[in-house]
Amino acid sequence: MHAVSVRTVPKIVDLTTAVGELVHDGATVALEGVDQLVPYAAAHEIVRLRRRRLTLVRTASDQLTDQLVGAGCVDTLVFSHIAGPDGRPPARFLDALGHDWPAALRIEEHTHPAMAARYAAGAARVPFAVLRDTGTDLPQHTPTVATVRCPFTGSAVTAVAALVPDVTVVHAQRADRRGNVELRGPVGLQSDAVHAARASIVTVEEIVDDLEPAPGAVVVPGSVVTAVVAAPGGAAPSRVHGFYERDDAALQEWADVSADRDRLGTWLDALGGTS
Amino acid sequence: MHAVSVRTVPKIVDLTTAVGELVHDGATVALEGVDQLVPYAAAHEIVRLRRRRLTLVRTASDQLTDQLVGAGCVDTLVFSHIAGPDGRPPARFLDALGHDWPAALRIEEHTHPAMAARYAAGAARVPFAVLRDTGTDLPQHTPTVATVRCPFTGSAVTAVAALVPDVTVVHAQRADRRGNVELRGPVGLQSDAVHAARASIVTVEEIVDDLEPAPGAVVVPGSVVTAVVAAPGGAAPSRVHGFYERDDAALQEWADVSADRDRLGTWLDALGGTS
Amino acid sequence: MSVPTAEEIMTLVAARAVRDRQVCLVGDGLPAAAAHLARRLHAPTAVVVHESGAVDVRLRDDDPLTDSTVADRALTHLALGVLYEQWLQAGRVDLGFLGGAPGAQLDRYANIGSTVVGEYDEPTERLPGAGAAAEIAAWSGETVIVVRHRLRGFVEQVDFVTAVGHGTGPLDRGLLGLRGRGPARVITDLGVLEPDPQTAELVLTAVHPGVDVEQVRAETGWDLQVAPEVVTTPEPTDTELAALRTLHPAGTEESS
Amino acid sequence: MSVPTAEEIMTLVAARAVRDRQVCLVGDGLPAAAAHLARRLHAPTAVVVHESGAVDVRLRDDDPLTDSTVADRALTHLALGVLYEQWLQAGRVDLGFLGGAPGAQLDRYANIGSTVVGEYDEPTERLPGAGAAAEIAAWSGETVIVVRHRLRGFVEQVDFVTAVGHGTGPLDRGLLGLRGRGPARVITDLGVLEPDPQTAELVLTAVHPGVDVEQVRAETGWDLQVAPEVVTTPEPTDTELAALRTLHPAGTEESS
Repeated sequence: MHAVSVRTVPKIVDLTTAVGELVHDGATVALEGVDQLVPYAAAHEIVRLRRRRLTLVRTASDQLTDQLVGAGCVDTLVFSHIAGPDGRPPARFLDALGHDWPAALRIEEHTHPAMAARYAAGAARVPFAVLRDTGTDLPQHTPTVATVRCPFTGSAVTAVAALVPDVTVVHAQRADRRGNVELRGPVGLQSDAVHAARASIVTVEEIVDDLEPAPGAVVVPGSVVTAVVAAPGGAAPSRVHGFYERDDAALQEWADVSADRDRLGTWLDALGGTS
Repeated sequence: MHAVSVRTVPKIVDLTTAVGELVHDGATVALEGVDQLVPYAAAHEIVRLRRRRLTLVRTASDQLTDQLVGAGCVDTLVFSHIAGPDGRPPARFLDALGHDWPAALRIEEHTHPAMAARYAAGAARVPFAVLRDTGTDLPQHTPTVATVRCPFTGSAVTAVAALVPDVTVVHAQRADRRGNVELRGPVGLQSDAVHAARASIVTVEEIVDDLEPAPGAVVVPGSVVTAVVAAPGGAAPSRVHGFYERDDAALQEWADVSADRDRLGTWLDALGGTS
Repeated sequence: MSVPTAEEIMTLVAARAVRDRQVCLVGDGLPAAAAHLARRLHAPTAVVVHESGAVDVRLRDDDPLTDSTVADRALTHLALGVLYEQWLQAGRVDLGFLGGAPGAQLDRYANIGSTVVGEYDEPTERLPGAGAAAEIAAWSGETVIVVRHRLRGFVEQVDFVTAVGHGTGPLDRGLLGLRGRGPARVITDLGVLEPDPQTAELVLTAVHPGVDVEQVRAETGWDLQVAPEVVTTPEPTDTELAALRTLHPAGTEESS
Repeated sequence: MSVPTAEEIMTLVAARAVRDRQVCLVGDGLPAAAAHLARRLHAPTAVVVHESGAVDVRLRDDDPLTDSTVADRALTHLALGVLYEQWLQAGRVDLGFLGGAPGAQLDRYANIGSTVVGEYDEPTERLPGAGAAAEIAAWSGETVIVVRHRLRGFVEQVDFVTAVGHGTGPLDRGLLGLRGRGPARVITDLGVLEPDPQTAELVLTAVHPGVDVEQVRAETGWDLQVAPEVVTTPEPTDTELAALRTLHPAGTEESS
């Protein structure tokens, strides 16, 4: 385990600079956010910058995963659930997994609680975390799960390997000028995923002089944030609590694009053309 | 490890009922709260009810520990620091440890982070937690610390045994009538200590119809709280953020009482007489 | 009141499984609707915890069930690590709901396969995966499974055990170190199945209005046991339907 | 401006160790005063984290340093488990302060014994114990130790290693798997000691105004090495003292 290696002062930069400097070919990149605060703008910048051979970590995988896989950015996906708007695994993921298109996709599959524990261990810079065995068949197929004995009770428990992304990317409602970030509404694994990573990018709806956190809000201090990017609408078409609702029509349109290799190509061309 | 065994509906009771029903002779009792929110009223009720042979868990031990030890309630103390107002271990603790007065005292000593990890493991109902070895000599003397190997990296890490108190007692600013609790200001290990325990008692400054938590407040849901007790001033002479400040004169007076076995006896008689 | 849909029947029957004071863990869609419906009908003190981490969500009488209302009416939001470890794994959830992902398998001992059909490395169908289902199944006091009843999904034995129900018989949960009673009932669009107390095998105990037992057998991939007295699910009352439709004012939402 | 007390001198010298942008972890008393003083004087962007979990405490210009102001001016409060694991153990603290508990031992390699004097099971003196000192010493980028300089406490080798400084020499931290530079300086009421870059042994590098080297030797229980050029600590300026006294308006607080 390495200590945290990136200790630059948080800085406010544009999206191309943040992704360009911090997301490298071959890197392990976590993009987190479930249902709300899905960091789509950052993901699309990764596509535009044509990053390749990424290990993508996305616990609750969805159309963001599907787009990055379909664009050929990903060679390994670490996840615990993957579904599009119809509840089924989306088409680009299935095409990569089943037909190596546009490239072969390896998967490393866990449960949500195992992923949470892996981030927590990574954030604490210990090599593994301990869970109770549920009897699921997953450990037979996932090398980052093992059994250890408790040195006190002798009982067998499940160990999962720590997860330390090279960079974690999340979206939030707002940041202040010093890089402190506030997330409102249901927040998934974002805080642990940011703390676990060697570097982090936070895209936000707005940058303010001073945060005035709401009750129950999660505040991520600026000293664990590498780069802050003003990206209003950066989680659309997902939801941002207090800003906008989920756009089901847009998500369905993406599902239609995903269903067809050619339509995806057109969509990617259009996306790339904006850079 | 047992699953949580007490699942009674949180109820609002008086202090004598709560302590009387939930703190038994021989039990493992955690009383947490550092600097502020120290649950003195509950501790004094334990003294009044003459509970004996307790394993007292108090991470940052202080005069509360000293009083329970001096009153003869405790046979084992689990802690990671102990100091009175002068920064030294208080007199009743030293008398019990060094001279078996009023009874012999066993100690189980950790560091603050190890205690935090032990509560977290207890709260998760796993048998141990993992930390990095700091090189301190403590593990040579504390049987609830051991070394385990990471099954993924082969590296040695420190394991600490889970801590599951029979009951955890904390003080908070307020609760609602359903037993939901809000803590404001710096909060130590209270939430994990409550979740780790088989039962919990929360004394509060006030009971309100509905909580309106402040930004940054910690909310403990009623379903993990066994008993709520209205005890205004229940943390005095320690501090309660938003209610009252620390009373240094009273703490010094207690230190003077603690210095002398006879004065302690008088103090205990006076305390007992109020029940 | 218009005729209830199959989804509405399933939601109402699921709601009846929720009892007062229970801590219920629900995912979005049907389970969330069932739990909040129960709070409006017969279990006002049920504590609804969403998989998003929203704890003790108390919708007001006219609130629809949306992401916004759930977030706004929550007592607090737990970090997911706390939800998974200190609530679910620690045994603080009394009642957990498990949904059938589209294409998922369920077997005669109520084990769930929502990872793959076929071999893991060469699946005939790739499914969404575990999410938190393995832990909900393992650590809840009891679980209720809500799933569409189709021959393809109701199999003798799941190809991949994503979440353990009753394993291969009544002793398995104990041997595996799991907590609670396991699946207490399986609610489908055709009826209700419950484990036999002796064998832990699922037995058909109720059919919904207009469904007959043979229809259920025909959609079940094993020799389905049928209770001596199969009851017919009571028709939803107008009160129940009205309450449900207040939660979904735009009409019934498809979910699974 | 009245003559500075020994406590004030120690605080001011400790404050000079704080640099801009550093994440500083401080306990109550002198370390907290030093860090907040540094923010007022020369390190306005230092991020002060209190052992209570209060993160990025930015006192306003006239705020005294009290429990209330620290709580109210914090950006947020971390759960202690997060502070210990995700900040301290993870290596996010650049500068950690270690105080000498009353009666604590410090040895020639800046190891700290604050658990017992003598044998653990039969101590000649029982001390307060570790708190978070072992972890602050192990995982901070560097540490500053602030302690009164008395013969009793400055020993050849601590009886009990509560917190590792430089172990028994310059390679030990690496061999033990510890992070950072370890103790960068020891600030006492007599002067300042720093580890020799070759041997890691503490060397006297400065004396406070009015203190001579022999006085320091007399209070040190080993053959104290002295730097070729021992500097004399600059007298506190009026600006420094005024800033410090704004933090403690009722006069200097005793702390350790």
